[in-house]
Amino acid sequence: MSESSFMSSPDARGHFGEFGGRFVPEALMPACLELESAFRDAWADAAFQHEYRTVLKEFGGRPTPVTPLPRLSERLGLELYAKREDLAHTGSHKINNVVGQTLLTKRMGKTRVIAETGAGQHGVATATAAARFGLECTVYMGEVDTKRQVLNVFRMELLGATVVPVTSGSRTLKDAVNEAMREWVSCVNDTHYCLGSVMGPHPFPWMVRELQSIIGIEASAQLHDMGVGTPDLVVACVGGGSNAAGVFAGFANTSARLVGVEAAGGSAVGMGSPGVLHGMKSLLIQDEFGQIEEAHSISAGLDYPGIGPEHAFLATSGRAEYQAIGDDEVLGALKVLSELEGIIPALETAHAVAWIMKEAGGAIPKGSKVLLNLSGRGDKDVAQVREILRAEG
Amino acid sequence: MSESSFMSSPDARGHFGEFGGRFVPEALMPACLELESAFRDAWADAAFQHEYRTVLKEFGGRPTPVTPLPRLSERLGLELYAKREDLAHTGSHKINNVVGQTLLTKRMGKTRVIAETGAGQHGVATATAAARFGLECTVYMGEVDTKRQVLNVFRMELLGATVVPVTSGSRTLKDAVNEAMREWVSCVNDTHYCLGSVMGPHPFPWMVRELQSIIGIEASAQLHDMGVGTPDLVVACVGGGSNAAGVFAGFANTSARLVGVEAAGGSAVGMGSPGVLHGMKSLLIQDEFGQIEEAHSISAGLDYPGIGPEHAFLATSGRAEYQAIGDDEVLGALKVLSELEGIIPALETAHAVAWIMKEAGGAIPKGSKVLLNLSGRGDKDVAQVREILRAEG
Amino acid sequence: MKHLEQQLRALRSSGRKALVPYFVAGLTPDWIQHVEAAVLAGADAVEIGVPFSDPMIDGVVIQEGVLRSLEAGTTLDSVCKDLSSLSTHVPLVAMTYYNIFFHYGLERAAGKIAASGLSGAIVPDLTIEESSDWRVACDAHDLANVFIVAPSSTPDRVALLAPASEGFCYASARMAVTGRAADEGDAKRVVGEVRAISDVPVYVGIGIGTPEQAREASMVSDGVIVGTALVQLILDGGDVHAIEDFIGSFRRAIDIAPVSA
Amino acid sequence: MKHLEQQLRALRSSGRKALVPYFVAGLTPDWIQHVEAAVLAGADAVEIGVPFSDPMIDGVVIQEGVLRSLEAGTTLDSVCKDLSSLSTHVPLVAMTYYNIFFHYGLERAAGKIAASGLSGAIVPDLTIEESSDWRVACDAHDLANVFIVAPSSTPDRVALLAPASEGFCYASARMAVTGRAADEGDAKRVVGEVRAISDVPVYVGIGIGTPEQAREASMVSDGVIVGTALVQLILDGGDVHAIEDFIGSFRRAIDIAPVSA
Ligand SMILES: Cc1ncc(COP(=O)(O)O)c(C=O)c1O
Ligand SMILES: Cc1ncc(COP(=O)(O)O)c(C=O)c1O
Repeated sequence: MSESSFMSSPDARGHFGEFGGRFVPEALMPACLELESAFRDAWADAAFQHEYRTVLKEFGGRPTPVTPLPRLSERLGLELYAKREDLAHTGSHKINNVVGQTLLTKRMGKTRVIAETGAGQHGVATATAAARFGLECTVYMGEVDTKRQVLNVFRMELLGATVVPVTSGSRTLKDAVNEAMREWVSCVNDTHYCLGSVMGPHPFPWMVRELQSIIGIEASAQLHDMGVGTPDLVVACVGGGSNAAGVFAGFANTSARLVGVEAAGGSAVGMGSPGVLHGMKSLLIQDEFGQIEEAHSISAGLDYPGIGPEHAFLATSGRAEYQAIGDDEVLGALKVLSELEGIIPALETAHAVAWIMKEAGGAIPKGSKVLLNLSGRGDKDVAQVREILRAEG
Repeated sequence: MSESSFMSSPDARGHFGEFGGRFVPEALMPACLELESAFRDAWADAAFQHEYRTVLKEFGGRPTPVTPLPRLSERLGLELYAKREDLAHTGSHKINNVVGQTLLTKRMGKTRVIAETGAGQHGVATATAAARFGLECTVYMGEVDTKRQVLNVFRMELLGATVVPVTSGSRTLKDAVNEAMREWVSCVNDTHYCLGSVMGPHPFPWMVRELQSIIGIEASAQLHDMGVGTPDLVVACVGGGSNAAGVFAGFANTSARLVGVEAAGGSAVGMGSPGVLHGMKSLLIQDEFGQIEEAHSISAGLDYPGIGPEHAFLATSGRAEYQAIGDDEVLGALKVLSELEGIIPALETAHAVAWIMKEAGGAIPKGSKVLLNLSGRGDKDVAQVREILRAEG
Repeated sequence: MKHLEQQLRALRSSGRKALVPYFVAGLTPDWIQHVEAAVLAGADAVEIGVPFSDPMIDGVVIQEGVLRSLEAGTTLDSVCKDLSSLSTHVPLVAMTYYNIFFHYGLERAAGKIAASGLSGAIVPDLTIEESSDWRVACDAHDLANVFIVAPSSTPDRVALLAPASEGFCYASARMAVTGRAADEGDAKRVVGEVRAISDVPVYVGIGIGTPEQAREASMVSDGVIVGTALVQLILDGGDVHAIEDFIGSFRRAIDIAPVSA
Repeated sequence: MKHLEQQLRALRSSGRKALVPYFVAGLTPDWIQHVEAAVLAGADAVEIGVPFSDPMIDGVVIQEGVLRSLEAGTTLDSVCKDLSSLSTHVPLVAMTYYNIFFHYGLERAAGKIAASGLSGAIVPDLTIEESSDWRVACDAHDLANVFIVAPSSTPDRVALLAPASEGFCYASARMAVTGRAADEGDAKRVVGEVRAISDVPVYVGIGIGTPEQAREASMVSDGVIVGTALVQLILDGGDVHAIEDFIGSFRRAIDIAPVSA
């Protein structure tokens, strides 16, 4: 990969610098190769591109707007804009990815998708796209999460999906990925594994980034139309890193500073080291023996001990920075955005808001033009936030 | 009003045929008159129109798409399209109205809004727009509803609004309107009453319809762009009637049949008679003595014993038809739309879906082009639906 | 000029300030005795509130009274029937929301209440703009239609309302729904605005809860309307004696007021 | 040719089918005795599973074993230390996920396990495409790197994997993670594809849970790998005697198999 052109394609084996690649059981290699070639083919096919964009427009609600945030801007002394993925169908950027992958599933002649989910956002999105295209759908979800997110389980069921509680390991997202991979081995013929972020074996990190890059491509054009031009800073929260990759993709080759905000308890860049998990080489939170540690975050969507390999590359190459925000800073940011701008963000997104609030006038010079990727809406989180605030009295 | 041009302006005193007008305490008359002239003025002002449209675009997520519904179409033998108000900010068409009214509030130099709410959708929307424009906001909500809709109360509070539980009468929506009117009397100088549907005294029914007509105007243009042309049928659910009025407005002077679907337990057209309530003359559900009866519906948003006066006029003049759907038909429709199209509709909206499902091939001839106004998303309802389905076993 | 107005003008000419209590009809089985007690204690006219399910301009106390009365089965017909047992020399004025009359049929309702001895009506949610049909019905039965003027009424509205109000003109003391209030409100200004345009008697209502408040309001007007405080007394179980005492105290308070302000 | 492969080719030449049990290292404090018991009962080589937190290709039984071992504090170092007390004539092959070696340092890990008496390694999530660094490290320490061929492997992949696999080639009997299975799977086809390309010994694993299954698999291959059923036995509290009995029953079953299929 040429260092002067960030976020172009990875190498032939899916490497972003030293990260990425494919670390999967041989049983899955043919499926990964098939998927790679199917995606390469589809992505270069104008008809597929047209269908993908048409579905995202007519069904997914794209383009999502860029919203100026005048009141928060005034408070912080910045010029803030938000790319509104919260307004996309199902309430987050996740739909961009699943629409692409379900269309690809059909193109490959497969009739079923499986997916992992943490809080349920990617699961709901996958179930949604599967319903829309008449595919069978099974979602693996840590048993702990199925109990925490009863309503999202029910939403998936309403959408016709089967939700399988995963009882291995920590019974959370990490284990749901393991289980989905295991399951994929036994049904790879007719089933596509619809991975939810820019992670996993090649071609997933690249494919999901490409499917999410519509965020950044739209935002860049919208900011130009609004007369804002290139922002000084683009900020996104990072779980696996798909929304961040999507928005960064529109600005990687501009002068914009790119900042990904991780949860402090799941900060793979800040606390992690190189390792191999879930089919990829990347930065991971692991103990001194290479055992993967559980991530901990108030937001289920950032509760992942790794980060997509391209982010690991962007971090080590210096093109993007990654910052961490603790649980205690998140609720305040959620409240401020709600009260000042009338947008209740997802807890994940609130990490990015919190970092902007914290660094305004510091690491972010006064007057900077900042694009926040507002990755999702907070409706899914209000019950949890309410409980926390009540407990705090 | 000329019968050949439906859904133009009401007469000078706000009458749609024999319905509408102003039936309010004298104390509120000056405010109604001020509001009427302020709206008339603003609506004719290109700068206001521009701001209203810009906010709806950048903040509200407009235009919402028109989504073809291929799988449900196939099942029903129809050609179905959905106007996706569920994708608008806060999850329903309510945002169109509140953006307009809060902009008007500022234009009138007022600093505060009050609103009534049933399930909380209009309350959340009002709190949202108030936050966005830095207005104080108080929302009146029947005490029964505050208990049923704890999370919506919390959402409003997160947005900085004060929610006042109303303990008079049946402690539901009807009483919340009474209470908001009472409250308005005492703060009318600095406070605008942001009514949530095409009801109340003139200019509200007309103003809210105008603010919602963007739905129909967009949909008509979108259907033409998609090559569909004028639909044979336009269907919307009806509580007060704002989403129906909004979509009908785009088709009132075409050949399209217009159908509003009420909840059977709140069917003001089917079961009501002319009467005066909440500032308007319209069709109301009342007993033999003129006492207003409580409406009953599985969906809080249709739980209103009246209907907007313009709908009463459209019904009696024959330009639109109004049909009723019982609670028992609603859940099935919600499930079908979820499973076949990947869209979980609001319970309100599911009434319109249910009627289409019921009449496909009957009152709706096979092959008809049908536009469904998908007024809101079902996220707010999934807890309730889950409880009902569990109770049914 | 309607009969009611002739009576109330005569009252004013006599130098006496009008004391007009408000009752929720049907609130208790003996509500007719309550009315009689009030008259005995010095009421000059009585407002007969016909309960409506959605009393938009009433505060919590009257709402409660209305609700109880409705639960007891009160209807416009039952009120009229009850009134047939009332014999009194003071005028009675109906007070209810428009839907009660509209639903009954305007002409029919006007005839019915007139036949039951009522000589006027206050319909707080009937704006002058929407009132023509009702006023035709009133005219046919010599019913006086009372309009309310509010502190927010603009000069052009006062100029519409004051001349159109029959019997008396209801000057709302404040921007509030019925209920108690601590301050004096805008009574003086509102009354003044009405008087500048019309010589119809002007009574002050809304928030008159104590004899002292009544005295002050009567000093700037031709009479006072006492609602919430009285309904509260009855809700609290006050009997005819309590009502007599209550009305008596108001009577005394306004009688010692200087003749005019 | 690596030493492991020389040994296993010699075993094949002797006409004996290889029986290769899999142990989760550190699962019990006496796991080394378990290994010794298996060897005593007729194991020809032993897979030493070094536990990893995220055993992506393992079924519930081995997951459970791995988890217990990790909770007991097992590490690559502790495994190697334990192995120093094991004296056996049969070859030992490490089986773990790539991150364990990668995190330890590939060269350092290869040196460490070789020094602990292991002569081969199976890394199920290390694809041949990503394996070059690891194979360099293996070469430096005469460690045989075993590749797995799956039922889904395409001819071109078999052509890559079979020649590259050292010691033996692991033929996955089915498209599944480790665990018990009812059917015979694709063992015969997969083994045939490998044999068409390479004469490295081919062992069948994945789903070999009973002596009967082992017998059938051994009839079409050069040996069998028995994992889940054995781990289950140990999880259930099986002691050295039980392990001897278990391995003995597999030994007998494959020994009566016809010499070749
Ligand atoms: C709203 C939202 N934002 C962000 C994330 C984190 O995922 P990613 O980093 O892949 O964007 C999630 C995951 O569920 C999410 O729901
Ligand atoms: C989604 C949705 N649809 C419809 C309605 C009914 O209101 P209206 O008839 O004014 O559109 C509501 C009211 O809350 C609603 O939330």
